[in-house]
Amino acid sequence: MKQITVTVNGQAHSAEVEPRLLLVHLIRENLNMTGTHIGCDTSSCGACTILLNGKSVKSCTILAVQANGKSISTVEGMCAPGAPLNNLQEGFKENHGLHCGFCTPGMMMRATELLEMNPDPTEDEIRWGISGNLCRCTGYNNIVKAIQYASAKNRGVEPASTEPQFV
Amino acid sequence: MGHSMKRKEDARFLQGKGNYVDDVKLDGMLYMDIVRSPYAYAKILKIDSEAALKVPGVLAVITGRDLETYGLHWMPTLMSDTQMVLPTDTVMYQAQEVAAVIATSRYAARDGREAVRIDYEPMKPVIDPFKALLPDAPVLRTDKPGKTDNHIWHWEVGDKAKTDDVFSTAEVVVKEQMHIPRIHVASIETCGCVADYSKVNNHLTMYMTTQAPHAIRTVIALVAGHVGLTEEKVRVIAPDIGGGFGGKVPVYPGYVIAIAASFLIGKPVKWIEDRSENLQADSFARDYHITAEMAGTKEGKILATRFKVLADHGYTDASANPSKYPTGMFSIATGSYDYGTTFMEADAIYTNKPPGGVAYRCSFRVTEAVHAIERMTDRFAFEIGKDPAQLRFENFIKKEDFPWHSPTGWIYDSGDYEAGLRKAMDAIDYDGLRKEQVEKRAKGELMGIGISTFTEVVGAGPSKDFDILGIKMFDSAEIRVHPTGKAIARFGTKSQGQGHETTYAQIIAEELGIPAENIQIEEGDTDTAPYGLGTYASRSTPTAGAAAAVAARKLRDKARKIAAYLLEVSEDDLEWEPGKFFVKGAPEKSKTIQELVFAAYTNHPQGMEAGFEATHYYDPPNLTFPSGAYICVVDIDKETGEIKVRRFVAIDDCGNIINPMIVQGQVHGGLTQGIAPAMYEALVYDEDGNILNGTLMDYLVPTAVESPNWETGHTITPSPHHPIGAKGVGESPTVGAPPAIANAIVDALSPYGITHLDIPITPFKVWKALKEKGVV
Amino acid sequence: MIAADFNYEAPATLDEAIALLQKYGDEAKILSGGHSLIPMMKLRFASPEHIIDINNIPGLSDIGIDGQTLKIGALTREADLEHSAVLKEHFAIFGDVTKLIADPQVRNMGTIGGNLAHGDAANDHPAVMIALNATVVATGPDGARSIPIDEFFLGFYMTALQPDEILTEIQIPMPAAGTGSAYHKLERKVGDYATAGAAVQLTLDGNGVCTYAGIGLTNVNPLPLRAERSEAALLGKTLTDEVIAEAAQYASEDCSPSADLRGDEEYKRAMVAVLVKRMIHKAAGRAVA
Amino acid sequence: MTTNLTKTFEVEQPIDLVWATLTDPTKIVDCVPGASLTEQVDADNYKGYVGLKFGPVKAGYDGLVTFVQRDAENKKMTLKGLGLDSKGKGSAEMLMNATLTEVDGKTNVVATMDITITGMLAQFGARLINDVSNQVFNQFVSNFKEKLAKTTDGTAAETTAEGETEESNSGIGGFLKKLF
Repeated sequence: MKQITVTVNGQAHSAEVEPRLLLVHLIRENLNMTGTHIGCDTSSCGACTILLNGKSVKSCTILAVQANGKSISTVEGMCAPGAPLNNLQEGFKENHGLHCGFCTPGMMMRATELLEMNPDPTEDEIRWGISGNLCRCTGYNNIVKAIQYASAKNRGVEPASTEPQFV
Repeated sequence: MGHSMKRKEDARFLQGKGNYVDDVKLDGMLYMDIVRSPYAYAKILKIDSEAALKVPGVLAVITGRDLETYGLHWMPTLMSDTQMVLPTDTVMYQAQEVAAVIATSRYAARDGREAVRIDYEPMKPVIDPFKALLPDAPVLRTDKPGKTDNHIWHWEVGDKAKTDDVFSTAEVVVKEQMHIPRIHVASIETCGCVADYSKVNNHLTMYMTTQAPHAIRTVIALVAGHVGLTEEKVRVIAPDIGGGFGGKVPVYPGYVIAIAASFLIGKPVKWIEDRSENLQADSFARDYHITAEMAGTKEGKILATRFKVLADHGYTDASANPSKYPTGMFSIATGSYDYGTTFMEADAIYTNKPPGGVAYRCSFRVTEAVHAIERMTDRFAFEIGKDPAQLRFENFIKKEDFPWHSPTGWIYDSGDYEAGLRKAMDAIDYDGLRKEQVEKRAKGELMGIGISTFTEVVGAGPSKDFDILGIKMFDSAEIRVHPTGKAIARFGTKSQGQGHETTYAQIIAEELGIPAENIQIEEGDTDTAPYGLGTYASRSTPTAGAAAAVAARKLRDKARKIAAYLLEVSEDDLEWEPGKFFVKGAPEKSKTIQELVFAAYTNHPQGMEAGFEATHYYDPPNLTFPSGAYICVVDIDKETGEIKVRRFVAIDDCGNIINPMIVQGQVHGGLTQGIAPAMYEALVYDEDGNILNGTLMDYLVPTAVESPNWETGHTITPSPHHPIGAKGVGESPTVGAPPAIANAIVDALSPYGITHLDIPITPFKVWKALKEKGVV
Repeated sequence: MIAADFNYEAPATLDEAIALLQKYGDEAKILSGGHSLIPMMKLRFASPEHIIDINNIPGLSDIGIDGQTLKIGALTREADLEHSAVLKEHFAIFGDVTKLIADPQVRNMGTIGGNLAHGDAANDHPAVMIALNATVVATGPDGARSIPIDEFFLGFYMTALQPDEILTEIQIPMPAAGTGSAYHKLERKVGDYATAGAAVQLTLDGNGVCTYAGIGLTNVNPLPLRAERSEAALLGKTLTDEVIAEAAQYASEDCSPSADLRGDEEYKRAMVAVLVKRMIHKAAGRAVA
Repeated sequence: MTTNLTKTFEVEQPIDLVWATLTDPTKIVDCVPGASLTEQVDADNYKGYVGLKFGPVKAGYDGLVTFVQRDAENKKMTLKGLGLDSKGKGSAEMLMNATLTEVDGKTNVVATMDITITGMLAQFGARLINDVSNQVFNQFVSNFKEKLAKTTDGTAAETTAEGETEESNSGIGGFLKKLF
């Protein structure tokens, strides 16, 4: 067993863990934050994406011990309970960027870093930027719109209409 | 209606507060992991649990022999076949459940799984369904007394003699052999459950990823009633579901084993599949081998169609179809056209592959039917040198011919196919594309345009024809309006992302005038919700949505009586506008719905029952028949075979639209699940029954990069029989998109004499076809 | 999916790490990015007894130019290669290759050293390193030694690294003026292993004559393959379509691809020819740009 | 899944020596990376174990090797090997046909192998089977030549199956090798 300390959404947690404990299990089972999900075993789906020292990573393919001394952000930290949604969360809601909601936390954590690295991405950059996150419900159109919405709001620009556009 | 209300359910999902089954954590909960067969067909010689039981934390190893003691080792499938829960003698497919390890933690269970030693005697499996029918093929289902072959059933419909006659004399006959391959829904959440049996109360609470909680409760009672789990002792709770698409309709062995384990041990038992188990053992979709033929005139009048299907069902028929429809709605295969006579037949076959035959975001086998007819329509157009759009216009069922009686017995409720195709062609500039194509072809470049003008058949279904395990396919809504005018409504369906919490609230709001924000929607708890058959096959809006409207109308009728009483006028003198009744000619004399509801609890007429609640079980008079006109443009890299979907326009007609935002979202998602089987996904087995792509590294679920920017629109042809004129839409795009894409690709390759490619059409397949024609 | 139990060590220095490797020998595995190793462990294909996590060792993730040599620390993340200004200026090929490796999250973890040390011809960097004529630096108990890339890959998951050595640095000769490089792979979808991949670096003199050619191939051979005959076909020539076609043809003949779900051998050979041709054009374009 | 390999190679030694070595399981076993014999069942059947390690991956197979045909006159042999993963995750089968011909005092060997993998490795490792089989076979050939060279040098160490290590660092892929 190894003693580790991680800071999750600003709060320090210590735990004694088996070296093989996956970071996603530390977050979900030991710390009871179940917003981070598991969708595959092979780091293919991105449902478990969190930020580790600000970088989006797949927590199903990282050992909890590897996060020792590091800071972690999860979906639970995007806005305080009862506080307004942040721009990304709002973008997903306003643009119908989620259906079943299972991939959404990972998708938003990935988009958080994407917008940090590239505040005004093109559609193509967004699509490549979320290519490590699978969504089975939405067809991605509205996820792209949601990220564009957040990008605009982050930059103080009026986002495009959130009404569905039809041909 | 028609308002893109933002979704009520989003807040919790966006803040990580969704409650999926793996989020359920109960005191004393144990964990289950499953040992699976490495062989597709083998005798079990010995299961040695000794080492596993020595793993710290492992409490039990459950085998088929253990379940046999309780008569729990077999269970019925939805098609009244039988399926092993755990085998006692023989494994029938790779990744089949062989034993279960129960432990105090997920990690210990997994270690236990590794430590179970099983000796097998492998046998040569039957993988190819055509070979399964050969006289020398081993008979797989030796558990069935008297079974002498691997044939499951034969089905046919139509007029064989007349059809054969037309074919024998027709000017033009085209024929293709096509395979609609085995695919997997691969919802991002896998399947799982927490079985919580209380010995004290003799009561089971089953948290599980199910699209049909009530039906599951009944199935559990059928399987385990004899050990005391009769239906009143069982509560099924479907929490939030991370995508279903049909894969969460069946009862999988893992659920039953978890129940058995909890029942025996008396503690909650959690079982969550990992992804490879999900892909390798859960129900597949499709796997139809279709011989399709079309006969007509040189001018392009289609006179007859003929389809022969070989359906590979794996080792048991565990399809999720209505009982009387072994091929589901495959007989919709005459499509949107007046194509004369038809004959269709199908034979289902056992092989050493996992069982299934569920949807993949489609109504019972409609995708197979639509693929066949839309591909063949293009095939015929190519044969006679006619534009495929023109051929469609000339053969469409006309708007004025509805209700239309199809040659296989369906009564299409409504449609305007010509309007849809015109709109799609205008949106994509069809004529301009054809001109561009001529120029590109002159330069040797490969560009293709594909059309699919499909008819879906959803909303099963009328009780005279539709049941599952004998239970009629109605669905239900119960509305309770509280004294303060706020409501809770419960349904027999179960959303897996379709937005029921919003759209059902909108329907009730529309009918009762209570703001949708004030209507709480609940589904998934069999103790509280009225009985219903669940959410799949695009049936929720056609059935439960209708039930909501009818239940709300019952309440409106009650409100009218109360209003008449309070306003001291006759009911006939009252007029309704959303939210209030007023006296005809005196609009200032009115009562709001909130006032009327309050009165129902505080001041209702003598002799009237107090309260403001209604329940309705809606038995649809007919199915609904949504349709769509899709056009796809592809560019193909001749050297590599790579396919780029340049544009895709989808015009859907799902009748009246409750929430355009949600409908569009459903269409987007369905289209990506349409491009998926068209170009990427298929479960591949080798001749020994090894699955060759049992992880998401090799089972190619499209990302945002593969998925193009979808362009969508709609025409509206209301259903004449549905209370609010809606039809259902969630699956149309998955049904309609694959043939549009396949038609576009084949169109691009058609100058070289290529007339058909099976999906998924990969760069390799394209290149190979070009190579065979000497093009590369 | 859960790995078997193991002992975990996270040394803070290279010396400590090497000492641990000496102590545990063949039963130890090095963890850098972990995105090949951990999935194998979760699937229980691999069950190493000891994991030596080298991520806490400082000084192994720098990118810099030292005289005529580009030096990349073995722990440099793919994402850092992707965004490195130095690489963008001199080696466009890194922009090509990193975009095609797995996905953004994996690139935040995956390291160039791990990508090479895994010894998998399906990985993308081996071909790039061949094209760039890189040298791999391995550090062991006796200090550092240089291994030319052509001597580094020995077999499937087998490299010239000894059990007590750690890959610490990659050294790449700085390109002469008139050099361009390019990489592309065909993939079934984003992040997939290559159906086939080709890495090309070319130097063209003032007359357009090729004075350096490096060509590496991905996932079409048991080992990462240098297309030697293709290189030779370009050297000393101006790159006419005929010359390029000849080079492409040699590459397709000299590789030895295996059939799989991505395609059969014939297809892969044909794709090698197409990719080599296209990457020669692209690298040549960049060389004169 | 099945992989078919055909290999032709030349050995510097006379055909009778090559034949004698190739058809003697106790001699051939140490040319197979990671292989050992554990039991002789009868003249044609042998039990053995093959332990393989490639990179981080280890696999062990318990196998039965059967000489289906040893036609000394025509110098043709057929060998069948069946191996079971020692952790119960699958099996491997190989059928090898070898034909020896004499060319100028040297020996030409043509061998074909059908290797069939079932279970977890076929599911997850399909990508490697062919490459790995090839690699292992090449290794075998090289070991075999080396052994024969030593034999004729008179420097060959007496090899016994029991003395061999259970694992090889060099071999990979596995299952196939047990057949020798």
